[in-house]
Amino acid sequence: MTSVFWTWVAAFFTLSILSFLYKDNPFYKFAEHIYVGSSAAFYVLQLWVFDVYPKLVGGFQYKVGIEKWILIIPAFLSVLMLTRFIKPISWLSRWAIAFTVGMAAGLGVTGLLQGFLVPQVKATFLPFYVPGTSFWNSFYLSVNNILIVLGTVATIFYFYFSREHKGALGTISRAGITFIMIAFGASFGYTVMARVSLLIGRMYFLIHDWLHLA
Amino acid sequence: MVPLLLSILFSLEPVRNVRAFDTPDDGGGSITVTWEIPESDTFITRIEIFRMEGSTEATPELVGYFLRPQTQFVDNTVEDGIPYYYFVRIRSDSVYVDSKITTTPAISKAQWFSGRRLPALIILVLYFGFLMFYIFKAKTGGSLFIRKIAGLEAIDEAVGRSTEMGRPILYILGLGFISDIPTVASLAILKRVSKKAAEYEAEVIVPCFDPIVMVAAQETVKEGYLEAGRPDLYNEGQVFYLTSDQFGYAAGVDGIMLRQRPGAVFLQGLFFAESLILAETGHSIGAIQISGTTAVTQLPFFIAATDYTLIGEEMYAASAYLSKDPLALGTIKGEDIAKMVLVVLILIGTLMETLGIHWLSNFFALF
Amino acid sequence: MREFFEKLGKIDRRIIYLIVAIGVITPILFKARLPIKPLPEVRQAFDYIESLPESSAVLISIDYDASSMPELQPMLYALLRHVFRKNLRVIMLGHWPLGVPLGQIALEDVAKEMGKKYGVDYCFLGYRPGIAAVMLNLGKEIRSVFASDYKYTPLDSLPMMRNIHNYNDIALLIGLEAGSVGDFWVQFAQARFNQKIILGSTAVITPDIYPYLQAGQIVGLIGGLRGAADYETLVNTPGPASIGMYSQTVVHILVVALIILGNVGYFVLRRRK
Amino acid sequence: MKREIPLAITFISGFLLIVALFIPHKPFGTLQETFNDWYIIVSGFTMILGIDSLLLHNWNKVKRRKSDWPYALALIMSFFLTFLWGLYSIVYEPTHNPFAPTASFLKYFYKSIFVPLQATMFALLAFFIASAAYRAFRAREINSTLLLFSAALVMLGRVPEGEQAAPYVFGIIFLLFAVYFFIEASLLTAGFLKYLYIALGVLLLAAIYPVGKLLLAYLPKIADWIMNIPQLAAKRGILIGVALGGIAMSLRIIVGIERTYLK
Repeated sequence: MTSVFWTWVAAFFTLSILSFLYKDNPFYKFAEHIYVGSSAAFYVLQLWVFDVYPKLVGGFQYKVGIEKWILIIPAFLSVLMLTRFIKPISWLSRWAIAFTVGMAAGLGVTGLLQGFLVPQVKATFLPFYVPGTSFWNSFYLSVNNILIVLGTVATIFYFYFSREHKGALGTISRAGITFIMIAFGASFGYTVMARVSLLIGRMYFLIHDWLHLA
Repeated sequence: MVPLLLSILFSLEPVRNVRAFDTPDDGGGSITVTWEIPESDTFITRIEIFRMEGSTEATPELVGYFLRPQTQFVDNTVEDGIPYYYFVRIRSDSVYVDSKITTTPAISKAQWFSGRRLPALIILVLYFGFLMFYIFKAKTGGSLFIRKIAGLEAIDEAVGRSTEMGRPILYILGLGFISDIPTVASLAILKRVSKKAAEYEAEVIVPCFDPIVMVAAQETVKEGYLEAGRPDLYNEGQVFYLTSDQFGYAAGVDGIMLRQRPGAVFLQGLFFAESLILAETGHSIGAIQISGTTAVTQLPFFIAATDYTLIGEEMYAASAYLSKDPLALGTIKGEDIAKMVLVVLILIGTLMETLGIHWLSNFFALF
Repeated sequence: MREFFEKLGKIDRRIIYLIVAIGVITPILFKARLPIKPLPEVRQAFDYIESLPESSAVLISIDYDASSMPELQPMLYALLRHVFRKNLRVIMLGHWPLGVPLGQIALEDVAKEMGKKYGVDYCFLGYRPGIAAVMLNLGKEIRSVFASDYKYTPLDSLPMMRNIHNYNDIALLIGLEAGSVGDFWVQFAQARFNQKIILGSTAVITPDIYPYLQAGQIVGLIGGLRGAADYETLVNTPGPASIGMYSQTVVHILVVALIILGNVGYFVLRRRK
Repeated sequence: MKREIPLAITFISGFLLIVALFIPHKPFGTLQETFNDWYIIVSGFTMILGIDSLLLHNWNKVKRRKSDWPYALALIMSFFLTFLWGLYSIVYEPTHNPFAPTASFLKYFYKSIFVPLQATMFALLAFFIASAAYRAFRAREINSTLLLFSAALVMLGRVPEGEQAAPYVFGIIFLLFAVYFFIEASLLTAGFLKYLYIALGVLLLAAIYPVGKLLLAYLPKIADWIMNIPQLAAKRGILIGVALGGIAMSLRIIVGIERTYLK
């Protein structure tokens, strides 16, 4: 019995969200507000159970020496953040923001350097001639490599900012935008399947689990 | 006697060249052990690594094992400064043979510089050099050209049109945390938008996904209003937190779009699958939409559903472009020079690969 | 006539939504099915499970959550049906805490359907934090991370677990992946312990997993809803995925058709200007 | 002071993280993790500000009886009910964890309310992707035509039996283009452009059969090729730009050129 009740609850919320496609209506409004409110609470609980409790409370309990006492810094920064509740000293929260923004900058440099710049450049070092199983196979593989290198270079030039895109730069940056457009089309088409899968999942729930039609 | 006999039967030879040494480029507490497996050993079912602390006389302790042929083991259970000796045992079911014990002690210690990352350091120093050079050059005068970026030109127009229609402006910072650079870049654009809005006395609504981003956005909008000379118009309720659930946030923002009917919608920052939900709803209410993200997978959806899109790096160039700050523009020039260098590097690299010289690509692989 | 073409250029979005909805629902309602030719990597996975001797232990890891459910849940059902039909034993755990219960639902469902007994034919361990740590400890002694199952029953009280201690006692590991946990499985369980692995993945991350298949590091790969449909076909238990495949093809063709219609309208309109 | 201290904090924390990349020795080797832990702690406490903001925002709507205020009240109530339910699971249930598989919080709230809401919101994308494609994919000029073609090829190349449908779909597209070119040509006076259009139209008609054959035989391979060659090249170019721009942006933040929340 309870499982039937909860299936109906799930079906109600599914239909309420879908009704949004027609137009805004009380059902969608209700579902939306419930969703925002309950998910906010959900993430508060999740943050506490999986992050703050083990990292701060657990840290103070199990860590020793400097590793334990250094946790005073984030605790202090947290207090600074909460000074926003007290108007006259709320500017102190900027210190905490400053730390997080500094982290963004530091992680930005290290992450982009290690994760993107060097690997992507390295991956573009492709030979223009690839020996294959036959002449045409070799031709195909070689042309592919040449296309990747040229496409990458042309796309980089599209992002050249400090000069007007005229003349040679104009030509190559236009080639770049052509590559970008083909890529966007392909990437769009590639995603359709995954998105339709999600809808199939929901429809299957309604038809199979709720209405028992199929 | 029996094991010995069997070992002859299976011709189980001990592994050779067992070496143990401090793991390079690490923070200590680690020793790497390597060895070679003789080709005749085809019956190995298990490899065991034994360690002796202090001297070769100490009792051996099993520190690790493999169920398939491997030639390297990293022992992360050692303490710095203590000499260790190792030997490797290979087994074929119940039969086993031990290798010789390592002769030189392995002592773990932490390094002060990661040699592995030298190429990264060189690249970073060179790039920072370019950037700093152009910053100083900008300081000593000389104007810098920057090509037109349509999406940024449209910002003032969008704010103006929205004000004319008597509608608010909706600014969406995406799902990024403040530790993501695209979010910080988006805040720079938000500052410009809120300054313009304050000049026109229009309302800016900023629903947030992350509480720290919310706090930073509140400060940014306040600063924008202050720069426009209208701090009186700012009210903290304009910038508020919704929820940290991806689709809960999308549902909430959709609701705001439908009910407050903004005339201009900005989608700037880090976006994931919700990008199209937001952009399509924004389109359905007839708002002018200016989007921008560095998330390559979401760019096609923004291109399809919004009026203007800042593609990748254009978003980072936005703050320099909008503020016309010569120092910031200097870094844009530095970026462009770095691009030229990279293109030349890529062409040299491909040429070398074509000729079968792998030196450059190995250098880049050092990470 | 001209008006008609112009309308083609600006069909109301609600009509498009309706077309998509009909395209998805009709095949589901009529249980329409396309003849599916399973991809070789999916057949490889199927054949491997077929080859396992009766009552071998299979470890299934739930590394996804609700948002990837439509793709991975049908896969899990098909795999469980196959595994139980072969009288293999299932141990389930997971690395995405919020997805683990979804795995449990499927496990209980299929077990009930096939008349399997908890503790004898299958057991559910749940979630423990620390991805690499859990995987490495499974190589030594499963009890060092999971002293008990999700109901706090000690593992030794479960008949099927008595002789299972580490990867040596597990014939196959099946990881259902929506993120990077699959990389960890390959890195730790396969590279270090030579564990045989089959990965099932969402369409989005499948391209990242292909190299493992090519390198022979995994013995099978089931990618996206398509892979799930293939597996359902192989196991001969048509479910949401095979039914969904029809909807997929219909919707893809509908979208392309809509694009064509839009362009016809657009060109007629442009001609007039 | 109000400005210098935050700038100094940003500089120090950013600079330390960069330096730490090259120093494995303690405490630098683990600095990134340490900072991440700190960040999580700070963000946990900032959540209090977030929740305060959310509840206050909606409570004001209720208090002032703004339109839709009952929904705002529902939001506030759903927040507290969910929160209390979770607390109940923490305090009274044997696992003391609302996210344990046996917790009632997870069994009922998560499975029957949260998941359907999340999954349905996500599923809306199937509709939006169709409407966006219909509206935006117009063959305005050469680049948008290429975008359209690559999208259509990849879309059909990814589904079973897609290669069966593709020859017809592309046949119709080619036919339409040919008709378009002929109409254009008929409206032009004799000249180079007129003959060019006619030639293009004829070419397209002639291409229908061979292209159809090609698609029937190779469509999934063609779709893969588009993904692996041109798509990859452009993606890589964009990513290199993003990396350069992001590093430059980070440097601007560290040296204090970029200060969004400060004057």
